[in-house]
Amino acid sequence: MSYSLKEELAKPERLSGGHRMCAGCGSPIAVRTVLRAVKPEDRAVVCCATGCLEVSTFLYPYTAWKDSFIHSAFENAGATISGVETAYASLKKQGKVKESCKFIAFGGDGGTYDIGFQSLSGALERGHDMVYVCYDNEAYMNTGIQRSSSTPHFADATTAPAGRVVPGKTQEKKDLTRIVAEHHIPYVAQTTFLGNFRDISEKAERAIYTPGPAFLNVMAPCPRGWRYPSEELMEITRLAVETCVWPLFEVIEGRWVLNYQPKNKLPVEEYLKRQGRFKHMFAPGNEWMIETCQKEVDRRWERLCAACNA
Amino acid sequence: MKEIVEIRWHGRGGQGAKTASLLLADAAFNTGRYVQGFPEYGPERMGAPITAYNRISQERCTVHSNIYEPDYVVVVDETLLYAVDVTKGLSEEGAVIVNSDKKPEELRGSLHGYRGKICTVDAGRISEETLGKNFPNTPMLGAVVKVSGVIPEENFVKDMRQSFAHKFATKPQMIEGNMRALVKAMQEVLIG
Amino acid sequence: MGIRERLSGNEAVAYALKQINPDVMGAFPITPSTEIPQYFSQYVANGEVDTAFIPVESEHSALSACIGAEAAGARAVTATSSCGLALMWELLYVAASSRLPITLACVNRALSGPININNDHSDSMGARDSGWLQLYAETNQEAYDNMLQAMRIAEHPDVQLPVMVCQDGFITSHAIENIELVETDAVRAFVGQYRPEHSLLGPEPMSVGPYDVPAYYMEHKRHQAQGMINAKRVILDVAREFERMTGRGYGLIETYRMEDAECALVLIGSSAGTAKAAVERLRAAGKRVGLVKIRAFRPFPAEELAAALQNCGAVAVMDKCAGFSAGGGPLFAEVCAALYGAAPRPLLVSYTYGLGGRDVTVDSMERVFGELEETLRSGAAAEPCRWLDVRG
Amino acid sequence: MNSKRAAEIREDIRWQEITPGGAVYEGGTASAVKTGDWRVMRPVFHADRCRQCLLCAPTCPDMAIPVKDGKREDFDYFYCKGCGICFKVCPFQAISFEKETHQEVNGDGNP
Repeated sequence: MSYSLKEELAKPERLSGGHRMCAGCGSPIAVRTVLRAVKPEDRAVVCCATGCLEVSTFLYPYTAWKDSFIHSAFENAGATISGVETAYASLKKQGKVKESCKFIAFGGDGGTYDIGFQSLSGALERGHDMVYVCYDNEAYMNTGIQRSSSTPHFADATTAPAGRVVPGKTQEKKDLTRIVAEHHIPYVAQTTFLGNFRDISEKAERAIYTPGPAFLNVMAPCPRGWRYPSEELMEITRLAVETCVWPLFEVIEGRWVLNYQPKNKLPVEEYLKRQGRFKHMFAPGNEWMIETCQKEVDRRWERLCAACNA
Repeated sequence: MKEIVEIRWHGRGGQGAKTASLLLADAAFNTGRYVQGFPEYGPERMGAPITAYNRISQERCTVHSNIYEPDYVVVVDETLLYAVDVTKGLSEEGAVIVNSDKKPEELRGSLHGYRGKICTVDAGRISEETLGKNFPNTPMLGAVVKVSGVIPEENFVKDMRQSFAHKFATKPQMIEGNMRALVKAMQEVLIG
Repeated sequence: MGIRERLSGNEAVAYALKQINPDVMGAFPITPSTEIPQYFSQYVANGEVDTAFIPVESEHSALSACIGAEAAGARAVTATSSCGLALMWELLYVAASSRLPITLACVNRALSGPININNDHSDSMGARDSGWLQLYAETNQEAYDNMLQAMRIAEHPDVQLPVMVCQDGFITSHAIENIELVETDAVRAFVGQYRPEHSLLGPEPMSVGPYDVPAYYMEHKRHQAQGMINAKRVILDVAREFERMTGRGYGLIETYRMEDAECALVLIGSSAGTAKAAVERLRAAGKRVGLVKIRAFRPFPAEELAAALQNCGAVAVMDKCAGFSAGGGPLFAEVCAALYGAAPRPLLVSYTYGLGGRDVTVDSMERVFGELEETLRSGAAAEPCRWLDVRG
Repeated sequence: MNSKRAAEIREDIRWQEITPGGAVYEGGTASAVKTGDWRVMRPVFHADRCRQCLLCAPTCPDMAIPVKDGKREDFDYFYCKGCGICFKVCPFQAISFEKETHQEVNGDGNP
């Protein structure tokens, strides 16, 4: 299967313009890319956890979703989509529904790593035929950049502010992709936006067309919360990958695969220095923060390489 | 028979006193009565004393409270006599029926001055002899029906055969064993 | 045509659900409602229903899954009690305001704390204004009959609201009593299939659960309020049809010996039966007493209650739920409001009773009537908010 | 049940007419919403320099770079919020990023 961006872009767009996400937001890029992977002959039913994406894409009576869509609450996208998927299975078996449908849930890191984690874990364990996509922007952006368990170590967030005594978030980022992989579901992948979008597009297609539950963790930068000029999004994601802060990998039926190994692994400060949320780490005397950060990135990278035999 | 008969069961969690009360409700229902069978619930586990109740009546009984002045008390485990005031509120016109190998009068001293009828049935032995295991429920059920007359005996025996046949459809050897246990208890219960 | 049986309240509800054959059930165990999904999953395991059962990891997810399923055009059901209902809290509002007619078998249990597994109404009473219809049962029979009627009411296009079918934990849920069942074919013909005009899986895409700006929010709420108002008529229409099928009649309330009653009780659930026994005893002694049992608490039958009570001298409103308003329980407040415009109107006394499984006896009910008589004689309720059978 | 189309739902709608629960019975109704007036910066497409590598198109959060028959067309300014991501990814300087004047209405139409 050869990838072609041209063919990719010929597929129908399933998210419409007119949504009210911030200029330069990463999450609608994730959404439109994932949804393009649904074959034109299939229908999608989308579910959103409460968050930026939800409140900005379905503001009564304006829905940006061209497919059926449901939002019910912040913490229950996993359970809600599992109800829809089960209804489909039941109605299909009874001959009451004819179409072929794909079920895709989107949640931010708040709705996925934190408050929605139980609901997600339950849905994965039960084995519903669905894809859960986390658009990870590493804080509660909808309510104003509060820290989440996905917020990186030392990042400045409004409930973990960098102050005279406390250096921003004092804990490490939760490794959700790995935790999800330990559910032993058929397909798990970590991805983001790069170059011609091959990585994310192929993973989305694989996730959607693998029977059973699949999980995609997509780094989706937030210019407002990360404090970088909005036009730099693609540079931020590239640096996240080149520094191994956000490695690209997938777990296919339990087999760990590393999708990209930088020829020249960049130091973390290349990634950190582009973003205002890490600014205090570069103040004189705070070098230890960058060292700590580098150490943890290296540790996780080595562990990942070992899992992938890379 | 009185218009309404109220029965209180004492057993231990896991011994099947609740099941026995439900079986009695079933049997009474099958003879056309209005029945209630309900346990008193708490967080207790195996071995703790538990209570279950029956109301058996000619007319629908609307009361949904526990039974404080029963006509009959059934004690599925003799050791409860020393832990629970089993005859509390028991009508002296009625009877207490205890699973015991003793003679009724031997138990009177342990019953807090109860002056009504005391009945004993060695349900454990009967069960061992007929079922090869200690399942006192069926013999206790036979004894209660015999002593209380709450269901006509003949209907009861016929009905229980059907009910066992249904329940043990896949284990037919259990049907005869249970029937023997039932009848033996009805014959052997000592009414003091 | 009825089938004579003896079943516990939980068995009766599970059996009703089996006969209805819903599309999806999502449920999580909690005492005392646990038996319902237990019996039901056995039906699923035996292939006796078409229902897809979702063994969720919490009550929160149970209702979330039902919301997803119902929006997808499936008939979705769940069952819960107490803390389980409390965990569903947010989603109760979501289900109602999204106009998803989900059915919830609520087996009433005290809501912590301290933790207690026995009956009172504090769980569903707390959810009284979440926008769900609430039907309460005195007996296993009523729990069964209410379940058969619930979906017809909830799914009616003029209503479109979820419904709680409530019964008293252990008291009816675990007690075997006689019951008359309806044949399954008749049940299915009566309840019918769920065919919503729009659904996530319908021919057109549908979006559910918007962000609603101030320009529209109140109109949506007003529309929702109308569903509850319309439900009164629909409940009665469905009850009439049900009576034609079974001979068993239902209203929003049930009046018992109220024709000339001077003193009356207003109450909900299984203790109505116990109170009826007290009424009979007192009537035999020449007392003019009666009671009003509330079947539909949501919508609240205010006019019907006013009509039933206005000629009484004194009325005890019995709350099986401690309302911490410092002024009696929720039922008391609503009965007061219902009678505000009535002239003449009775003296009203609030009783909080039966909390956390405190047994309710015929004697206790007689005592309440005795106190009402005293109130009537003195012409005033000395102490309007009383607690029944509490040591002190 | 009211099955009004989104176009019929305006801020003067009466409660009797509104769709129950805020459901919307069609897809993509947000396409009627103009977000182009959010722009303070404006990407400008220089077709002469464009080699149709298409790298800009998937990066747009607002679906404002239409691709037809494998070729990108001019920006859809009805939606473009002026984030500049496309400008940064273009390897051929075929997109410039300029101060928005909002004087031109050119292209501001509902597609």
